[in-house]
Amino acid sequence: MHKEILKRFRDPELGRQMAGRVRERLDRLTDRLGRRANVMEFCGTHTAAISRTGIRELLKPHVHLMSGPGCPVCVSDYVDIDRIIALAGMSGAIIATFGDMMKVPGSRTTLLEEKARGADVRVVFSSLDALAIARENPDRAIIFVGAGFETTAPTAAVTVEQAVREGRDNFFLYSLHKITPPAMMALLPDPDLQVDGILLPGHVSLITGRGYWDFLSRDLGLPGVVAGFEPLELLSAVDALASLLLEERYAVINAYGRAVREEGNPSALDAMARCFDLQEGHWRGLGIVPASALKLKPELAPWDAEVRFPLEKRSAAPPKGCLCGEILKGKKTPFDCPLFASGCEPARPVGPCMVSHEGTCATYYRYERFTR
Amino acid sequence: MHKEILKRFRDPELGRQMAGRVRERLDRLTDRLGRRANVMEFCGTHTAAISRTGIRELLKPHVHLMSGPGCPVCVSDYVDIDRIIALAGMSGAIIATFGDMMKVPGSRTTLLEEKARGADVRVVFSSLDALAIARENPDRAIIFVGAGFETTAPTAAVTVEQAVREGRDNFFLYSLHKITPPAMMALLPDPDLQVDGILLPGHVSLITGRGYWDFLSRDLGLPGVVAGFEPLELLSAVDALASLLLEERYAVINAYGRAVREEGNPSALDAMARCFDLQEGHWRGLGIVPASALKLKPELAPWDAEVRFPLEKRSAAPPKGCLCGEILKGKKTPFDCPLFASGCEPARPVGPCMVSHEGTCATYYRYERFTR
Amino acid sequence: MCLAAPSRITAIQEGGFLAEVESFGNKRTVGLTLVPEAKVGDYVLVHAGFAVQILDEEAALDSLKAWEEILSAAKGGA
Amino acid sequence: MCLAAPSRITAIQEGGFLAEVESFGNKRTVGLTLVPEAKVGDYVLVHAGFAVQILDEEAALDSLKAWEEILSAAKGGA
Amino acid sequence: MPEECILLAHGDGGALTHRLVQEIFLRHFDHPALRDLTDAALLRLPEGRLAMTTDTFVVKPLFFPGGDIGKLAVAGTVNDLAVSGARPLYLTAAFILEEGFPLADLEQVVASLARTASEAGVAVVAGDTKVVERGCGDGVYINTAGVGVVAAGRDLGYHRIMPGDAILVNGTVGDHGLAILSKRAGIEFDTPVESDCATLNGLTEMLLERFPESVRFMRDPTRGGVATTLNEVAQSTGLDIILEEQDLPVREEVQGAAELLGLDPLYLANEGKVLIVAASEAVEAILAVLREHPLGRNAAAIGRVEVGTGVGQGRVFLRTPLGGHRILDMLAGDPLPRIC
Amino acid sequence: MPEECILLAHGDGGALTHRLVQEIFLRHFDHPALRDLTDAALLRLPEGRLAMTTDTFVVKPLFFPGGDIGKLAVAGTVNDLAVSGARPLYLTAAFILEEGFPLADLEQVVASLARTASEAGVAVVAGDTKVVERGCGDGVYINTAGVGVVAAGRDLGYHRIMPGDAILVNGTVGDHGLAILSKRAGIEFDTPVESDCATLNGLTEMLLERFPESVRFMRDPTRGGVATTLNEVAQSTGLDIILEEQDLPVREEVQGAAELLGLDPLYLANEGKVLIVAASEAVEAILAVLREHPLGRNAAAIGRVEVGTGVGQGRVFLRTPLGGHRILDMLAGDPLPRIC
Ligand code: SF4
Ligand code: SF4
Ligand SMILES: [Mg+2]
Ligand SMILES: [Mg+2]
Ligand SMILES: [Mg+2]
Ligand SMILES: [Mg+2]
Ligand SMILES: [Mg+2]
Ligand SMILES: [Mg+2]
Ligand SMILES: [Mg+2]
Ligand SMILES: [Mg+2]
Ligand SMILES: [Mg+2]
Ligand SMILES: [Mg+2]
Repeated sequence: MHKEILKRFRDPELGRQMAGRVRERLDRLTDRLGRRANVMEFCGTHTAAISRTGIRELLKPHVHLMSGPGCPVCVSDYVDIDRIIALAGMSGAIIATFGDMMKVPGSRTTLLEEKARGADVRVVFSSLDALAIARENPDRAIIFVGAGFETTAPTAAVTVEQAVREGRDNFFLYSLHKITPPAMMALLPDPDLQVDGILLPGHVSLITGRGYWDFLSRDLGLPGVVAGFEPLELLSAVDALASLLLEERYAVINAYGRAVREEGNPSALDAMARCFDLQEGHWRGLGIVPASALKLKPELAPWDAEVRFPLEKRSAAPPKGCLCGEILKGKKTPFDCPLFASGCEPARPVGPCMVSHEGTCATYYRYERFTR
Repeated sequence: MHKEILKRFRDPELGRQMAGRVRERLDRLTDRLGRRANVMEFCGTHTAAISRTGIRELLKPHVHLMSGPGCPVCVSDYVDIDRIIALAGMSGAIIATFGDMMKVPGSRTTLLEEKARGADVRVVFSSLDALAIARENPDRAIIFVGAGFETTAPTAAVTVEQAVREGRDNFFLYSLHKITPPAMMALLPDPDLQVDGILLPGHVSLITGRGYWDFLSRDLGLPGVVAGFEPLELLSAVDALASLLLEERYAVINAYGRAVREEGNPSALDAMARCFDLQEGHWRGLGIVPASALKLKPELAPWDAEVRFPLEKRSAAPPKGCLCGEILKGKKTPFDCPLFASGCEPARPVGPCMVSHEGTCATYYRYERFTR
Repeated sequence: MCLAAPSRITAIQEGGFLAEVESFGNKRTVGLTLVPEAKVGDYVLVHAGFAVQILDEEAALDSLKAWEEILSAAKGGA
Repeated sequence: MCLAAPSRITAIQEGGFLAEVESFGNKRTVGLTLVPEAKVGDYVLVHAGFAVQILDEEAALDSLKAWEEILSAAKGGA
Repeated sequence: MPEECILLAHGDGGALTHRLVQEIFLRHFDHPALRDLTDAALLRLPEGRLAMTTDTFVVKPLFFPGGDIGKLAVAGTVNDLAVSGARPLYLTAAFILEEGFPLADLEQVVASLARTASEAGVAVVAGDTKVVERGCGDGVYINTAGVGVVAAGRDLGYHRIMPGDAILVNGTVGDHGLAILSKRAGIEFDTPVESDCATLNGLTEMLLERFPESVRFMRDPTRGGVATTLNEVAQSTGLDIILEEQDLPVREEVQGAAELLGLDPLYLANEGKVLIVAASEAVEAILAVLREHPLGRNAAAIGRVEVGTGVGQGRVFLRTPLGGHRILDMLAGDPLPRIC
Repeated sequence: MPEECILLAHGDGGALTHRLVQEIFLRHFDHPALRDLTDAALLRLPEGRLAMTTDTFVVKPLFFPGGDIGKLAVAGTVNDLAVSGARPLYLTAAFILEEGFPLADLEQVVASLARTASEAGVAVVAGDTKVVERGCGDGVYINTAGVGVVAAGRDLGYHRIMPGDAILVNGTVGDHGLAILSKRAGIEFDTPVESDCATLNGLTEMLLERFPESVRFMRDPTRGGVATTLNEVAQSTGLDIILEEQDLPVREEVQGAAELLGLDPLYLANEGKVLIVAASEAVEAILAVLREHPLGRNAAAIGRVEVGTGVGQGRVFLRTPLGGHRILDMLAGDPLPRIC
């Protein structure tokens, strides 16, 4: 059933018609603004989907689709990566994390290289897998490095709760989880950016609900559209955003109705509220953003890797020449970086934006490095 | 210097002359006895050297050189092997032992097979190597399986003393060490054997001294000659034994003067006395022999694997058809065993005598299976 | 990273902690704690080993209908 | 198992616990605890990683001389 | 009695090695060149140029839906010869066994290897066995080297690829990679997808006989998938390649599972696929012939060759259903399991 | 910056694999057949029968006195071809790299392999690289397969061995095995002994040209040593072989070390030795020629072939200096290190 729906959402004929309509509407908007509209996709998965489907290229003359800081791997700070690498060196420790985290450069090396040199670092697809490793290795410390925004944080939360229920004392969460609105608030008012509207992250919104984003219109006067990921969903979201802008209606609307509810997922929101406190967070590129990082509550300290294995926080400089910071802010594109595709590439990334499948540099490298 | 001496000891011309003299003397003895003399080499290293140099074949018409129970691997009991294999299965344990022990069949399997299936079993050339493994793996229990007679037991003793000095609490000795005289006393009076004289183990005698063997002439009325291992030493020892028998002088003499002293090695004897008590020992083939096994003294119990990891002693039957017991007693030769070279071979031994390089069955298999 | 794929719940394990889901013939086990209200037959989005939301087919069909109407209107209008 | 090979002591380590020995150009380290009286230049028999006895060259040469005498006597006598 | 397994002594060249060779290897391989266990096989070759290739197989798991490492070890090498235009004739097979590997599993692998070789009409003429300590291997690794003969006059190669040529493939892409992935520790999912592992020499020989002129070049898109293989072609020729995303044959189950895992089927390995560069005017005829072969039922034309920017600069683009273009790059460091 | 090492991605067939191949392998191997990185090398062969062989090298340590795994990987395969009477021509080289293996070590191994091949006059024409997880390999394993051509009329083989023939060897035995053993973890001793690792094709070619009739058979006594190799000859021919212990060339240092460890040099591996079965009347002439060759200075006649008891029943005996006989059996399960 859903199979058929997905097929329609990918229908090339419908897509080409929709693209035509969007282009026409965007051109009206360009006329109105006297320049192409600046639309930021906050979410890395959107960045990747827009490139992969060719939509960025198709719409380029009509709208500037800017990529935002919405890749949780990319915004992880050197300081945290260095600390996790240090934990990987502890005798008996097993680091479990998502594949993308493996290649994120710390100040000297990556988890991938440390693994090659003998550290026990395992790629998992779920925090549940990390918990299973902890069950199988009761004598070893399993540190799950959780990264991700509101979509992923609840999965880590319920896994920690499961560890508590099982009385599992060798499972620890190193939480790099972050929430998105503070970063938006830190970023969007920047006058250099001139963002006209936002494509809002569809999968974050699954959890948070549409209403979560009302601060955009309320506090910043910006329109936003919660977007899905299929070609037609992406195009219709851009279309909706263009309509809002043409109508000068700076509201937040939901164009991903099959998945996103007004109120989000209350169970998931509850789990986050039960397990996490908000603290200031280190965002690569954005620096310290207040109340943006999800850290385990004090009562969960026995399962908190940062509490259990305290390490000095040494600051480290980002690699010379890397523009990740500016790119995460949407102020520069990868093409502005002198290292892009010449010294920095997915196989040997310099900055984190070249690491994740959804990193802006990696996406542009993979899909848009050359044009035809 | 010693190099030149060794060369002379192996000189083929001198050897052939000596062999001629020995044969002549043995023939006189045969005349006297009305049959070939029965001379038992107690020591497995002698068994191997006599076969390897071709001396057994050369002297066969003139003397019956019988192989005794003098291979410490061969006389290790199933019960002990099974227990060591059980210890190998303990989580985190490392078994360290001499190469020959690896293939000794327990009642179901060997250390070698258990290693292939994942047990951590390491071949060492010295108890010192096992202690080094213990130093490198402070979190794991290293069980050194010591096997050997008076030559080897002192090396295990001083290693345990070194572990005590270092305060090393993860090093344990599983002592299969045994002393030789009780086995001789249990074996030689057997009227089936008709032993006329003994070639005494040269390397045991390094430690014990010649005087150690006086009980043979005193209690059993048997002559003995402490023999070395080079061709000329072996031949001259047989020659000396023939002379004693011809002269009806049932004394114990030393024909390995370059290595064996009257009093042996007092430092080594002291070390044994400090560390070991004599207990009854399980000898494969001979059964239980009182006061023949060297076990750590009660004050060294923390380093005694048998005390530290107590296991039930289950008895197990020897493999069907294996004549090891009779062969160890010198009553049968490997050629009497229906499994010899047909079902039992060094690559897949059935009984322990086929395991050790010095095991009687292995030696005969290797060097004397066919004759030319 | 924030990938989420639609799958159909084919079985819910005792306790409701885990469910078996199926997607184009591929089956796997996912955590169900975050959508306790889900039942066998529901389509869910799966992220990082957990079902994170139940899909609303009606809403999906509504979207499709809306697009088709818009586009045919546009064509008609063109 | 009860193999013992002759080697020459080339150096004794501090404390006298270990010694370096040499045999036909091959060098290794062995325990010296069991022959505390051994000194550099001595030939020792090495067993299971320990020097277990000092070799007596004079006795060796005596043996050789004795054999040679016996054999030449036998020859002379034959 | 505990299950019999590989001991270190099976690899020392002595009695146990000989027994292993006799009881397992020679029972399944019976070429006269092997029976004597000499140092090298002596063989007669037909006329033509010699083709020679090698591959080591380290796939994990050893047994997977649609095949096993033994079948793969033959298919991989036979296919490398076949896509080079050669008739594969002789293989060598060299095993690295890990201490503790069950003899029963070894026998199963060897039997599969022998069966696949015999079905493909190639003979295993030389072999080798090594045993490594536990923890220095992973059950069994197999190297096969193969030789074949390229008939006189046959000429395939980069130099024959021209702008305007079409790119064809003999069936669905990504099946092998996905089947392996589904068995990877830490991912494990149930999938109806089976590896496409197969020997292609029958199919390629037929193609080359029927279309000696129109077939310009062939290559099997194994590790790195179609995307990586086509990038190699583009870089070596300096030509660009444009694939039509809509025309790519991808099983629905493969597409679905790839999306679950965030992967692209174009980067998944194939072990029974060949990419064919052919003159565009022959495309329909070739497709018709391919589709009659059991290994070509889902054959499709998937793209074309265009003028590019010179050797080392050739690029591969994908035209999306919406009409946009994007780069199709080489695989770059994904944490994938061992697929061949 | 930490030392660069092998990552799993070096084996995924993508960008890092390509870089590794370009920067390390192709820098050292430059046969035209390799440069294109096609699926198979296409080669021209001279007249004669094709000889084909394979061996995998898993030696530990990788670098040992007198050689390294790269040199060994060429010598082992070249020698198997050479002793078969073939002129070795082409090699394939396939690497299994363990995650974490230092790139600098890899380059050293590859350079040594390339150098040895070029000195032996053989070309590496095809290759493969796989990367396995840490703990599933041991630094690097190398498989080489080789082909050569046996000139028309040349005929070596078991069938040519006759009672009365002499057994010769081109130098001291046991050197390689002992050199490796001395570096084995847990044994480690200092020894002046170096591996004899060398390519023998120059020497064998010379012998076969000078003594086309008298040389009946050759074999390289590698794993399992002289004893095991001669047992294979005895069993395959059904003839007995009698060695003279006194005539065996064994370095004093090897003999001494073997005694320390309770081993017999006749079971230790050699990697630059050939056992030659030759007509007895030619022994002196052959020895004279051998001793003029740098790899034959210590050549010796060590035994003879005698009538035996039939195929599968042939035996090897050793006559001791005292005049006694003893069996010289195959190696049987000694706990030896990986020597090749
Ligand atoms: S291309 Fe690389 S170096 Fe440049 S901004 Fe992106 S990640 Fe940083
Ligand atoms: S040949 Fe084997 S079965 Fe027979 S007595 Fe000897 S060890 Fe036992
Ligand atoms: Mg060979
Ligand atoms: Mg290949
Ligand atoms: Mg291949
Ligand atoms: Mg081989
Ligand atoms: Mg393993
Ligand atoms: Mg290929
Ligand atoms: Mg070979
Ligand atoms: Mg070889
Ligand atoms: Mg390959
Ligand atoms: Mg290793």
